[in-house]
Amino acid sequence: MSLFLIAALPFLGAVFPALLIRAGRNAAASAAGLTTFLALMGLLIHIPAVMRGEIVTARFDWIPGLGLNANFMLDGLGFLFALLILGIGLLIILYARFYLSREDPMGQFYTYLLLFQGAMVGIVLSDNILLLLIFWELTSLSSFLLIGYWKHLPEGRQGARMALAVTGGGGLAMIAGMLILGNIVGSYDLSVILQNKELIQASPYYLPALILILLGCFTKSAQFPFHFWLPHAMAAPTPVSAYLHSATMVKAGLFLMARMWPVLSGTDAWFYIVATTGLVTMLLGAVIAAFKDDLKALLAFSTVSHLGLITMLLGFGTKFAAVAAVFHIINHATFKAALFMTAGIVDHETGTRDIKRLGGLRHLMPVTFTIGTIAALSMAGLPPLNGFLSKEMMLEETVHTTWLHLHYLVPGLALVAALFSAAYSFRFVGHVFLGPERNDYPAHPHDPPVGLWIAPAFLVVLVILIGLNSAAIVGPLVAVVSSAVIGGEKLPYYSLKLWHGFTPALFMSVVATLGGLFLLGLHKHCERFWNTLPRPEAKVIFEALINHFTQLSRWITDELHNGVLSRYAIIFVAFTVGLGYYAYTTGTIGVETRIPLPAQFIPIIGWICLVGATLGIMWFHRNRLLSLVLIGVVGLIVSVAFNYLSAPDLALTQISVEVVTMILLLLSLNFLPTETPWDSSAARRWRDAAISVVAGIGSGALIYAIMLRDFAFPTISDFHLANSYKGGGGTNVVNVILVDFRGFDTFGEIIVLGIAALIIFALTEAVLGTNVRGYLLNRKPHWPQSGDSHPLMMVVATRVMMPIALMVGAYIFFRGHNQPGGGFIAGLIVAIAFLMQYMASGYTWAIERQRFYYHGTIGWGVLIAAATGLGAWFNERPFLTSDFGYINWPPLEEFEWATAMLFDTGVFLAVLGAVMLALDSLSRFAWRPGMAQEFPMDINPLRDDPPEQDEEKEQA
Amino acid sequence: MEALVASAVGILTAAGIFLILRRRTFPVILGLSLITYAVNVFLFATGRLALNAPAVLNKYEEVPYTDPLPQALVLTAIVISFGMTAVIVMIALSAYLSSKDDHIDMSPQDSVDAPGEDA
Amino acid sequence: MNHWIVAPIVLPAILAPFIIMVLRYHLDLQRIFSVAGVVALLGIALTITAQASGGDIQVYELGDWPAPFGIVMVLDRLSAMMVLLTALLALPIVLYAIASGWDDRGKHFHALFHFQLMGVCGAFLTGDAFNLFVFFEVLLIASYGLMTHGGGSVRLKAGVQYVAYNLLGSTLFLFALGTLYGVTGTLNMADIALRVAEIQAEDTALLRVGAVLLLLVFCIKAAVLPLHFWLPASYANAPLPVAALFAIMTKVGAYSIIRMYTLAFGPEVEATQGLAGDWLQPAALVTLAVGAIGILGSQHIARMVAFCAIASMGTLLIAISLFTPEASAAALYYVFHSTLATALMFLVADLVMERRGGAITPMTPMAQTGLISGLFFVGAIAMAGMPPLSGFIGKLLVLDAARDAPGSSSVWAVVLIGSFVTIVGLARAGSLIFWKSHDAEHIGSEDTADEEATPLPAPEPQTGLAFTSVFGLVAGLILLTIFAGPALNYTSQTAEQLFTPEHYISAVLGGEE
Amino acid sequence: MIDYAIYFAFTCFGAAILMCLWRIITADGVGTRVLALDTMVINTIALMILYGLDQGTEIFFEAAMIIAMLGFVSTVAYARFMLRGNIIE
Amino acid sequence: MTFFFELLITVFLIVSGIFGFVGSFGMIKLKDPMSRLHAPTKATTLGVGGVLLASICHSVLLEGKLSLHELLITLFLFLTAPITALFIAKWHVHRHEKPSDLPDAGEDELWATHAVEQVEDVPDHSTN
Amino acid sequence: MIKLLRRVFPHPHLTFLLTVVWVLLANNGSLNSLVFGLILGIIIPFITQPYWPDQPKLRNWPMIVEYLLIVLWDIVMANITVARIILFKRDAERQPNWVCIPLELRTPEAITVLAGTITMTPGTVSCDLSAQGHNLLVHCLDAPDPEAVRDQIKQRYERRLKEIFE
Ligand code: NA
Ligand code: NA
Repeated sequence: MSLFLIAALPFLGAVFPALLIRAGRNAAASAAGLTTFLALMGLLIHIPAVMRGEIVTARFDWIPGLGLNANFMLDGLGFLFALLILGIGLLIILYARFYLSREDPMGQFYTYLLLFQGAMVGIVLSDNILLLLIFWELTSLSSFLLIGYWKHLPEGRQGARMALAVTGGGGLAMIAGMLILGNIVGSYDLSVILQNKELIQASPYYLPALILILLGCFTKSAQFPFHFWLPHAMAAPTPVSAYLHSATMVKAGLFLMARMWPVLSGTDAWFYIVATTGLVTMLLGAVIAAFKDDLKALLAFSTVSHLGLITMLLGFGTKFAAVAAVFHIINHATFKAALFMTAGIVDHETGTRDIKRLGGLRHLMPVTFTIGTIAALSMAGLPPLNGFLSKEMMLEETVHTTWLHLHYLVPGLALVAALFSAAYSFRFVGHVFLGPERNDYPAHPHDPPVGLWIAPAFLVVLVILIGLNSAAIVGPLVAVVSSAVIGGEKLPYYSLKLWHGFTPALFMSVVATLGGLFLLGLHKHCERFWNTLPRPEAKVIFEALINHFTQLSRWITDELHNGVLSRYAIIFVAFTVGLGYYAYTTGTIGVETRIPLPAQFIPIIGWICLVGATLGIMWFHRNRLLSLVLIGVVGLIVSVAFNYLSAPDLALTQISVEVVTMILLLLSLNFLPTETPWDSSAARRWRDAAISVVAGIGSGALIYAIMLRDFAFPTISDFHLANSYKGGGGTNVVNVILVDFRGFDTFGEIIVLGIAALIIFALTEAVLGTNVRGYLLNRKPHWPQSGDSHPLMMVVATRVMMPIALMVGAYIFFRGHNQPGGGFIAGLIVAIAFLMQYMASGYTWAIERQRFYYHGTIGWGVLIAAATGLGAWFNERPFLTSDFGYINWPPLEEFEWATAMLFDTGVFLAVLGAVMLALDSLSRFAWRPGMAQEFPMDINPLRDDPPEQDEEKEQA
Repeated sequence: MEALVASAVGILTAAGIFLILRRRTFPVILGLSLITYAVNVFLFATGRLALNAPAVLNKYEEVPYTDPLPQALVLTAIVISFGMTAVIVMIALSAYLSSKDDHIDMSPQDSVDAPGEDA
Repeated sequence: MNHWIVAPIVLPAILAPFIIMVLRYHLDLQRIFSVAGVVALLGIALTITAQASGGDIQVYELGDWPAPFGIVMVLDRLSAMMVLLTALLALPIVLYAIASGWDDRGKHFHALFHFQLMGVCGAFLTGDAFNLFVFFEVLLIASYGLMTHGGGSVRLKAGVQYVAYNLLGSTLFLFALGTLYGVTGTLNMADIALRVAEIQAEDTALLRVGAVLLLLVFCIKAAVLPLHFWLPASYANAPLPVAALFAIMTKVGAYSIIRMYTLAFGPEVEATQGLAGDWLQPAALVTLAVGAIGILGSQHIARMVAFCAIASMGTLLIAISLFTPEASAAALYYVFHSTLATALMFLVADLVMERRGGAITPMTPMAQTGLISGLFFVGAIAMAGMPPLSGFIGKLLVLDAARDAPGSSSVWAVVLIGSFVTIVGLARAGSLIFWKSHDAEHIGSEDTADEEATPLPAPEPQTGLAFTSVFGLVAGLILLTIFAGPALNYTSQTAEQLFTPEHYISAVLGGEE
Repeated sequence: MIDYAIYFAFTCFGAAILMCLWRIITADGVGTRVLALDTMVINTIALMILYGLDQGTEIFFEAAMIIAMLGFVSTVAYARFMLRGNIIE
Repeated sequence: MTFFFELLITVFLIVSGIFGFVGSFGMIKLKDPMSRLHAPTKATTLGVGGVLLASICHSVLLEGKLSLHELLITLFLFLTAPITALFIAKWHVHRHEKPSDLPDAGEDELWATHAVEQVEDVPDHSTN
Repeated sequence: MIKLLRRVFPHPHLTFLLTVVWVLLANNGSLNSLVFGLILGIIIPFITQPYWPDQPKLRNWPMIVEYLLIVLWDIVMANITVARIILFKRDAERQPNWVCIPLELRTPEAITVLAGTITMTPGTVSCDLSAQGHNLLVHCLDAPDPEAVRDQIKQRYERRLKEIFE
């Protein structure tokens, strides 16, 4: 079966349980089991090849650009782990089917489990380290889900988050390490990397790469000081603990160290980091385990200890040690999984995992007792069980190991560790099964159904068989795996026999065993002593750390984004000015090439007014109405200045925009406070003033420098001047640019205006829909109102002014193409004309006589403009291509037509509609019932006492 | 002349920014309109200054023309900024009416669940 | 000439007014036409992408005026790709907005939506600097409307800040354009590039000022520190489907940086040396850091997702700031990922908030927890750049591209630590919102900082359409992962095209150099 | 001769405008300020026509006309605001 | 002949200048707000009017082309100035004059500005 | 026939005024501008018609001319007197004064013209109407004798306006 399929099957399988769970728990379980079984079979098919030492591969180019390819390979090492993962996985699936209770969502469980399984298989089969990284992080994620499976248990959630943080974090470090490794070698393919030991170990980046990768491994394999997450992961359902935290995931780190062994090991750095860490972990795990009362906690720390053992062996860097490591991996997997299941059974049957509440179960649960005992003794390292063999090899190797020229350090500590490991193994048997039977078990214990104990039983059988005749059963496997680990080099001499004669290792074993028994005897006293020792609770520290970091980042975030716009703006301005200055000073400024124009009398007057008004605004800005008046002055001066500087179109636009803006602001000011209170300190104001002045100097200096220099290249507007009449049919170049050369800008511009009006309308609707409406109806005016809100004179004047204003608007519109003016200005003028009417006779009176609807006007404006543009498509021209010509109707003189005028009509309508809709919406805020008046003016003597001849006129 | 224009731009910018740094919506809006004047004049002035040379073609005689392009750009800019001013005025007004408070600052906690309130 | 190029702009420009005028009172018709419009846009986008993928650059001269005198739209791989992304994003979001009923909580949602699309597409397609400004304004003002859609006091307050800050930005844009025009005398991007390359060495100061101001404008849009302050409050308080759409707005800034600083102010142009390189990368690193910290420090899901957006922009800009072809290729791949992922997270956040409010505190379970938590998990994986989704590939690409760059170690450190913090933060939020809810009655000892919050009344269960649209985004991410090879291939070609600007210039100016 | 007269008029209206500015800034009530603004507008119109006369150009006419036509709208708006608060009712 | 035309124009200009100046000067000099209101009418009438006449004469008499559009400005000013004045006056009446200060309004009893039922507890003019 | 004319020219005077305005705007007497102005002069009143419900009939055109001339003359004279007051008279000596002018005019247009005239002649500003519009409140810059002012206004202006409008 293709490796792709083997790796993919679990993922495919992950889909079924979720779907099939409706079909019942058995369906889900069997679906999961079946896919796993298939994958396992697919793996076993490759046995012959693997045993021949061949490497099965499958390659697929996924992201060649990155060097991340779906390349898989299967060698001895990969085979062993895949076997463990799939084999034990199968057992776990079976076990979990009976273990999980009715309330637990089993579909989810199997989905997560298979996801995890797939990820693990992916890790061990990857021939591409980037691909391996993907699976690596996937295991972190899926284990996060599995540990947190029992969502209702706080420990579950914490454990899950801790595991994710530690292992995921380690994974991130490993990403860096792998990338470095890949860059040293120039390829991310393992098979290539494994060929480049010299290159890698010679590289200056070897050490960082090593450390980063080991971080990944140590966190994953719960090596000191990252061992603390594993016990808390035990909050997961026992099948998960058995699977992830003894058999597979925690071995991923070991796998990777073994995988990388050929290229990374053999250096001092490797030895001192890996071996030391392993040694410490082994010792620490063993000691802690000996004093744990929770069965699963005991097993967890024993697992930590054994992982340390294997790590240490790999760390030694000798081939023999590597073989021992491989052998122990196999053995540990068998007895530890069995033990976990036993613990699960005990928990399941007695309702407790607390050793203090157990004991004397051997008669009640003989089967479980047998299984548990054998497995435990194997863990203790007693012959003739498989645990004994690999422990012997370990001890043997330690004897030949010197640590900083200390000959007795490593073996000594290893012996202590072995002693403690014997102790807790015996305790597992003695305090759970042996001893007097009790009558206070939470439940009535008895052996479980066969479905629960068959899996561990099978494993225990393995334990025994391997112990008795390892050479026959696992010999070839060990050989092929070991040679894979040591990089296909010649295997060292080793024998998997039980009896090697009286070696130091044998004496050490004996000492360890007896010492273990002795310790168990003194357990009470030791425990009392142990409890007096200060023990840092890793979980508490970790949680506190995370919480403090969370608090810190909350503080940073809220301090940084404290919602004070003025501070945001200051940072913005300061940053801009700073960078602008930097850019300026790092460049070179050319000489002035233009003679400034003389400053005449009138401009100086205007300048004084402008400056005076501006400073006035800064000074009086608290008086909002006054600052509006002053803004009016500024606007006036600016528009006149435009006119003075040969920009009549701008002047016209500025003036009309001015008026509308003013009305807009006054309309809103009617509802806002008319005074701005003092709410910033003098110091603040000075700081603001300073930064503002700097920015002002910046902008002024910039434009001054520009104005005194010529364009570095001829400007494109020469073309516009030259072609405005020929090509655009207009003599007002500005207008031709607006409606023709750059008509697309104008198109966007009217859309902006239209959107603005829409927003204002929408907001009005939204706000008036809320309780604001009531507030508006009851609010008092800022100050007493005068009588006569629609004075007679104003009304009459408007009656004359409005038609004239419309006339002027039309005039400005029609001449726009050739003279200053155009659709935009015309639109504003016409809008203001209607506005006059609003102000004179009131909103309601005027709106009743309104003959056009604003939304429609805007829409038509944009559509007409667009249609003008699209028209060009029909004679194979691009969007917005204009055309013009001349009409000659005697006796009239000829006059021009231009599609640009049509476009300008669109502009006109859009502007008119937008302005009206905006002001109209704002006016609606002031609406209150009874405001609708039937007469255009409040006072009309003609109406009150009409002279006779006017009677009928009044009626009409 | 150039000095007058440049200094005017500078002063308008300064005043505008000063007002934008106030803590109520209305002065900020005033500041925005001031700085809008500033940038419009700035943009206009990048066409360099010229007197009595409007870019209206004269069919009869050869006369100098000012650079029309910046004028067109400024026209567009004026229109757009008018729309923008209208919108911010409206939003500020709505915000004031909805919360009876015209501070422009908001506390980080303002965001908590506020979006839920309208539906 | 090829009218397809301008179609992505003209279509919404006509559809939106039509909706306003004709369908103003018929929400159902509005929805139908709106969706149809987006689908059509998607079709157009696919067409032009197909045309552009060949590698030849097409130019559309509006008003039949030759560049640089008129305005041109330019279709190259980059612009096509961005338009496609816009359309791809718009479809699920508009569907979600309809399904969740958000479009009915205020007036003119669909019109504004299409105007926004018009602005975005225009910004991507235009070849004229000032026209770029105009489209920026179009998309901005549309965003103002969408952001305040539905009203609500806090949202409006945030809206004021958002608008005010961006108006400052627009002003700066004009200062920049004015300076550039005042020096070079042109507005056409290609022409600017041509002239910048030829400018005399002794007169570069003003040009540099213009260039850097322009860069700053784009950095505002791209939410680069310290110009990002507009983002958190406004995204967190906007209607979340709208915030999802805004995922593309920050990309407009990123796009503009890539465009202008490869075309005109590229790495090898003497006149503008060191304007982007010197500070953009540190700023991007800080952006990522602040984003990650914000994710961990947020107490509200919407705000947290807003910081996700900032963090992803940080990552993106790190890649951009390297200004090498492979880095840009990575960046462009990441653009796709981060846009879809951010949108996904915002939609999930909306699903959550509609049911139990946004506070990241335990509450009693809400409707459809399982499904939503699953989606959150997927989105979180994508956001944190965890495998197997495209985020991880994007992250690898960025790290890989940064390897021989100066300061690569800091880049790696920040990116990796950043994702670590992100993972922790998202895991924390997720377990509090989805898991903790199972025992809200007996809150455990952990997270003492989180005070209990009262659950909102569970709303009517969402229509399938809402979830369908969210799944659409998930599917997008998955496809982006599976077809990472082809995608990266395309972006690499795009980057290649970007770093040989001669073709662009000659295509626009008719090979007159 | 005309030139001197024009310069004389320039001076007068220039001074007038400055006085208006002075009034706007120093006046005690908004009413007077609005009045001063209005007067300033009128003087400005005069100045624009004058300048057009001086330079012999027409480009000031439209602006002057529009100012004359619309200038009063904002003045009325201010006054209505002071009188009624609501300028469109 | 031209001399007389030029003289005429000059006179117009000088007159306009003087009245334009006096108009604004009045605003500085006169103390009470109501009196200040009288000032701008001069600037409006003879001030601007003089300039416009000068401009018209200049184009008609000297350049010999019929250009009367300055009349429009006059028209607009004459249409609008009274309205401006009225409103500002109303404002003064509203703010500074009590009905008792004003002459009796005959059978109508009140002047329009005062003819309004006062809303209670409205803050008095807070600003200015 | 009359009805038809009314239909076409809802505001004959206005149409005339607008045409003139257009010609002035175009600033040339060409046929084009005349025709165009006329067209607009006919169209625009249609739009604005509803805003000007009941327009007065104007009678007695010679009187209108006479009135205009008188007003112009008064403006010039008043300007001079007021200029003298502002420049040379000390505030103490000046006697500002309110004057109430009882109106015989009823037509709003007529009242407006009267008030406008009063305002545009320096020295007097029309400030307010009485509650039912039967009196006009006028402020005088310097009026030792209010009655004189009132009589002058009624004699010179109101009488003529009454003949013109009513
Ligand atoms: Na124009
Ligand atoms: Na008067």
